[in-house]
Amino acid sequence: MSDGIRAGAAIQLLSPEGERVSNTHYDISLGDAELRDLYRDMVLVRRIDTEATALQRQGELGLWASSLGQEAAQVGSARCLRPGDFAFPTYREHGVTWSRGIKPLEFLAMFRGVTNGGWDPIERGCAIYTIVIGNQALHGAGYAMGIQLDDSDDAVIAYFGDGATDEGDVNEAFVFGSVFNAPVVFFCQNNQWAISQPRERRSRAPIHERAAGFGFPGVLVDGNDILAVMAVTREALDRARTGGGPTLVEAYTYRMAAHTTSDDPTRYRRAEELEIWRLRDPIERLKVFLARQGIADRHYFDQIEQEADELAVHVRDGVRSMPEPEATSMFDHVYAESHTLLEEQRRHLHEYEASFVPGGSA
Amino acid sequence: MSDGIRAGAAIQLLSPEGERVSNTHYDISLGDAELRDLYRDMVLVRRIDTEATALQRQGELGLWASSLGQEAAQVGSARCLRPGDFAFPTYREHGVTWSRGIKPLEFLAMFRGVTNGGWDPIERGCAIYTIVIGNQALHGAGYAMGIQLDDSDDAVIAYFGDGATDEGDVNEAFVFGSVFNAPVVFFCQNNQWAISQPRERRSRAPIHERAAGFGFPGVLVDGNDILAVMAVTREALDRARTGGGPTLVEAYTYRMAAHTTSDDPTRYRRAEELEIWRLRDPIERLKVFLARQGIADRHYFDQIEQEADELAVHVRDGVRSMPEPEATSMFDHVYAESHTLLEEQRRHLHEYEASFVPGGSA
Amino acid sequence: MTAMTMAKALNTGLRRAMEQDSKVILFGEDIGRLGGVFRITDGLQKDFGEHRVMDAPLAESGIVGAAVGLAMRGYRPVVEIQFDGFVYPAFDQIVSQVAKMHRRTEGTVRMPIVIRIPYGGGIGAVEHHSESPEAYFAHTAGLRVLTPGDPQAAFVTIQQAIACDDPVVYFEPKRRYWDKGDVDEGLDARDRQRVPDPWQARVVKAGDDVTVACYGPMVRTCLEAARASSDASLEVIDLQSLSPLDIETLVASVERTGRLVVVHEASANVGIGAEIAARVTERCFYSLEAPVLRVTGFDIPYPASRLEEHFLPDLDRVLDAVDRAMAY
Amino acid sequence: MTAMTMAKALNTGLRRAMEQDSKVILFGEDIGRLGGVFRITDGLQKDFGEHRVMDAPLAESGIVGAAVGLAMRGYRPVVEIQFDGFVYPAFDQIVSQVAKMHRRTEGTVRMPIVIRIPYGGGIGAVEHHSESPEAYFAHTAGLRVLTPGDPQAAFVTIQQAIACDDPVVYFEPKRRYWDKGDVDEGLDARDRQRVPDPWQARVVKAGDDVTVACYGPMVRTCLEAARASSDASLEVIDLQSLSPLDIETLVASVERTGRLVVVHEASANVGIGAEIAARVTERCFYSLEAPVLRVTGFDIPYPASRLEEHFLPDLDRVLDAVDRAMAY
Ligand SMILES: Cc1ncc(C[n+]2csc(CCOP(=O)(O)OP(=O)(O)O)c2C)c(N)n1
Ligand SMILES: Cc1ncc(C[n+]2csc(CCOP(=O)(O)OP(=O)(O)O)c2C)c(N)n1
Ligand SMILES: [Mg+2]
Ligand SMILES: [Mg+2]
Repeated sequence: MSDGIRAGAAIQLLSPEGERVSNTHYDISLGDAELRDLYRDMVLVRRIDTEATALQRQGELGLWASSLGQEAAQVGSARCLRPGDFAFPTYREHGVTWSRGIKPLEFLAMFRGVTNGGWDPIERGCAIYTIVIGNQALHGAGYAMGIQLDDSDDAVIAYFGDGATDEGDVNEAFVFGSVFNAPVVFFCQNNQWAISQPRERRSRAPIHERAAGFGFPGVLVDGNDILAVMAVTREALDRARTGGGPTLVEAYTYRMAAHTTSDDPTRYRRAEELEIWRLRDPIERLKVFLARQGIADRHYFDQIEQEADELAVHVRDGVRSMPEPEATSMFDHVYAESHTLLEEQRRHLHEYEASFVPGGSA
Repeated sequence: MSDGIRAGAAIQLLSPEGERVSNTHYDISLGDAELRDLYRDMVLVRRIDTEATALQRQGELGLWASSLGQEAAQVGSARCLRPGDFAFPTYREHGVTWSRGIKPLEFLAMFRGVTNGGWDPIERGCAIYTIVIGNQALHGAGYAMGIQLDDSDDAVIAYFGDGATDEGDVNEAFVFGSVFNAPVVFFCQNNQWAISQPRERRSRAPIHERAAGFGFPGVLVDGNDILAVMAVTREALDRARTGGGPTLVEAYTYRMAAHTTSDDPTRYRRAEELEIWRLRDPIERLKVFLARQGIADRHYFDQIEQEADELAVHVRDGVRSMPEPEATSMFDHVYAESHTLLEEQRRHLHEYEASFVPGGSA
Repeated sequence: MTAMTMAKALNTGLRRAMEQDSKVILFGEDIGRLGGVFRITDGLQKDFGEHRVMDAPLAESGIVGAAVGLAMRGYRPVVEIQFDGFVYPAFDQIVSQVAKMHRRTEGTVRMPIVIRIPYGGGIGAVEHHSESPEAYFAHTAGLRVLTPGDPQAAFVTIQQAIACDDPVVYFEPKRRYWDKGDVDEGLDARDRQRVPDPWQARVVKAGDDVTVACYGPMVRTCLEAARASSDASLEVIDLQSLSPLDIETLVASVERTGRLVVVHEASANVGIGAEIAARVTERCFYSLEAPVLRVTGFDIPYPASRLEEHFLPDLDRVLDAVDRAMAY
Repeated sequence: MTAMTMAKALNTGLRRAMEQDSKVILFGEDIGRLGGVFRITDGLQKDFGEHRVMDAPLAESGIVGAAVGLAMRGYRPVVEIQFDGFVYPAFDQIVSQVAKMHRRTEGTVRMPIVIRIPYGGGIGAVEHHSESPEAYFAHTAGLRVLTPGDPQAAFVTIQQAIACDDPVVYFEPKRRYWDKGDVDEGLDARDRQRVPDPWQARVVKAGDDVTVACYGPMVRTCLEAARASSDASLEVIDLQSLSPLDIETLVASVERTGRLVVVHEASANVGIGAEIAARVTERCFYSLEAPVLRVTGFDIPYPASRLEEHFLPDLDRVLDAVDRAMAY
């Protein structure tokens, strides 16, 4: 399989060197403030990621799935969402949750192991992280069907990785999206790896070409180019809102870190690969562009660095001081209305644990 | 969605009027004996089908899934198999099992309810009927991977319907076939209906176009044209044998009967549809061709009719006199090596039932 | 009171639920124009439209996964799985998402999804059309499992299942679809005063010697056994809710009778009967005169249909177990 | 005897099986160069080649479905499911095909497939990585279910599972992967004279007062409890085979002790413990001094990792149940 970027097949509006590229079909024009804001978001998300990786090493988090290198794909796509839209992330979409207004400590809570959720999806327009590969693609298709039933022009974006395209659920999501012409954007971050499996081990066609066989358009975009990601996502969302049905976006990007903090990529990939992708870094690319165009200066970048430093402190302290959940809280919300047998178990655990506390009830 | 046949997109070598059509890419040349034989197979398979439908009405079969109208697709494709190849049928592929040398009473046994199988798949190169939609597509991909491991030039054909293309399993089979470049032909009989769901309710692209997105070729063939089916299947099998990987064949055909004998198609489809497809009948088409070309004459056709009559009698009598299985046989082969708890249940059932027989052991 | 089949009672119950709540939508294979292979949704698409009664693609994981999304959007999807043996492709979505979503999201996302499954044997069907997979779902925390024992229960509990904010796997005893019974159509399923709690077992026949616990298709069988039993007086309890189990009602009965026979079509091994035996024995250790006995399908795949009468518990096998319990 | 971890014992057992039978192939996600996320297949692709140790696409139904086809072609696929919570997408293929194929084909097609699943909690993992789904498989006729209690058992039973002509779901207690134990590498797993029957439970510690039945990760916990127990002498039995269950060994023990406590991480409701309670009570009705008690995970979805110590049975909860059993 050819490298989508080198082959020039991917939509690009910003070259790796930070130069504005023109595209006959896709374009985007953003104000200076918004451009700076995109930069800020990516820097802050990366800093959270760095901090979370460190916190995991220190034993403060059970696990961390790094978004390093995928900031443009995540922040760029999620930026295109309106408040009424809904995002379905995997476990790696920290740039998405951040962009949906979910606080770092909220999305770090699961990785610390104090909850399996962390925020109210309905209120935030963003599902909790989904770990079972592909499940959320179907939730996205179904949610989009609900939007249709409501006669609303909201839209859905469902995220998944290159590896996930193997799963039945993702393909069934394509079927449901297609059959119901549902307002859903399937956003695949092809970060070249599914744990140890390189993209060559996927099926032999480029991922975005999968869409045509299900009857809707697929687009390949340079996932490290935030402008292109926004242009492509926005068009796909517009199509969804206006009855045009689903789109599959393949954002060609790279997982610069290990799969998770439990992973050891030296066992399966060469360091040189990383070097190539460093030159395509999504943040550096926008930074050079902003600087060249005079949209942001040294002072601005320093200011963002400082904000990131402060955020890192906030994350570090916040994670460390996250309240431990009460033991019996695990019985909460198993059902909307609990039942006798469960309440007996809750009571039993409570009394049992209290019996170890001096003076506790037996 | 356009009608694949009228659109002229489907490979055709024999027009509905029984005229030989030429195709730039596909062709086939068969001897007269083989052509007559194809006709014979189709007539006999149809007669078995008619008889089975009648037997079901008489209560001799629990259910019957008719292959009426799909004889060319089934007989034509299975004819291309070699003894070492392997076929994975659904519940409707009577023309396939017949062509693999499985006796009518063997494949009727399941519908009578005396077994869930009926033949030895390994010996016959043909799996037993699979009812869970899509499951067998993966078995086909896996079997084909085994062929590769054996360094053999055998090949697999895996059958499924248009409806089945919705299932995760079928799409995962495409992934496995593609990733391993396995020698498997995915043979989809698009008979226009999945029970009550017309093909318009499937995903919005023609089925054979699904293949490209998985990285292998898809071909649309007139499924009621046995010559075209053979030409297309043979090429696909050859490609599989020679390291070319999978092919998806969409055989455009029509389910002329109800979904099964339990179904009432008048609730969801108009009778006129059937009229159109009667004009495309696969058997009549070949018959006209054989007669026009002087390959077979009235005498031959009469002889086949007579053979069919005799086969019908054989089927009728055979079904009626199929031995009832022993009650305790249901404990056989649950495991290759049975175990105590199960043998206790077998013994218990045996003794319990014997206790009802006068003079039986308690 | 109207005499109607269980199929009609379910159809009427679904209709009632759809009338009362516009968020209730039906989703499944062939449920629209065809009305489902058992006609349980007959006429509903015609009356409520294609938006409320949606034919689904042929993909069970997809159906349940989409239902999760629909529920998140505020709908109350009632999903039909065509036959028991076809629920397994949806198992992942059911176990990992439907069952856990409410807990995972700390109560912020509810899953008011009903998964309707015609189940059980006795209709002479081919493979995969006669299974009793309820144990898988009862073992899964976060799900509720209901199964009606007669048309009246079907009419009421299908509405209660739909009104429930928790996911309910609703098993319909398909061989009883055509059994008739009196249904009080005037009953408002929302009227908690007049309508029985769906999560409570029902004593469907009082008796003194042996308690017989059953559900779904076996309720009729056990009632017939009770009628046929001359030596012992049977108390028949229709569990109705398989998760949570109403152990109190069983305990109250067994404390009187001292004997319990559990009857179901599903295989014994690690089944509902095992759980009941374990719990009731723990609670009634000193009142049991005999161990809890199970009358169930054997621990084998459901057999070909010509053998099913040997596989399925029937009146005689129930009475045989009653005799054995009495003999202790 | 060599001291090795259970992970190494499994790796060595797999290697041995592959050396002895060229039809044995490994198939799973990331099992090749990476050696699996737990390194159980470490080095095997290097030594046996990409044809014998195949990295699979990310699709569990596909993996198991393809294994069915491979088995039909004469192979003995050993499939790795990456974590317990990811076996559910394969549930349909396992229940409808793997478990039933031999019966459906009347013994003509065998399914010598091993489905390896690291299972259970206690490692501080995120969601879906700590589940104990064994009851689903034990309830499924046609499958065998094994789980090793220590490195020696792991070394032998993984080979026996592979040699078995029936499909085996092989649960590996992941939190014991790094526990060391003595392994007799010289043992030939095919030597039926010297090697214990894998389907038989093992008395891992003899005792007189209370029988404690456990398996997998709980074996060590229960042995520790036995050591810590001052008031009562515990007999600890490692079930090892969860299907079929070796009831005889349990009965023999309970007839002596009169008391049984069953311990597992999985939820109680309709679990393995229920089946054991039901069967042992039926067999030992007159010898039981107390009802069979269960010490299990609660009937809730596996909690977030910071809560798992409260969810998982530990030494104290086992002893608490022992006390309760003794108090009857
Ligand atoms: C159903 C399922 N199978 C296996 C896993 C284990 N797993 C976690 S992430 C992963 C790879 C995912 O790759 P990809 O979809 O490319 O996403 P990425 O991690 O690269 O973002 C696997 C196999 C899982 N989470 N769910
Ligand atoms: C997993 C599963 N879901 C549902 C069914 C019920 N069912 C049997 S046949 C059928 C339609 C199949 O349509 P298609 O694939 O087009 O094959 P055809 O029957 O037309 O040959 C359905 C839904 C099934 N057998 N398996
Ligand atoms: Mg990836
Ligand atoms: Mg069809």
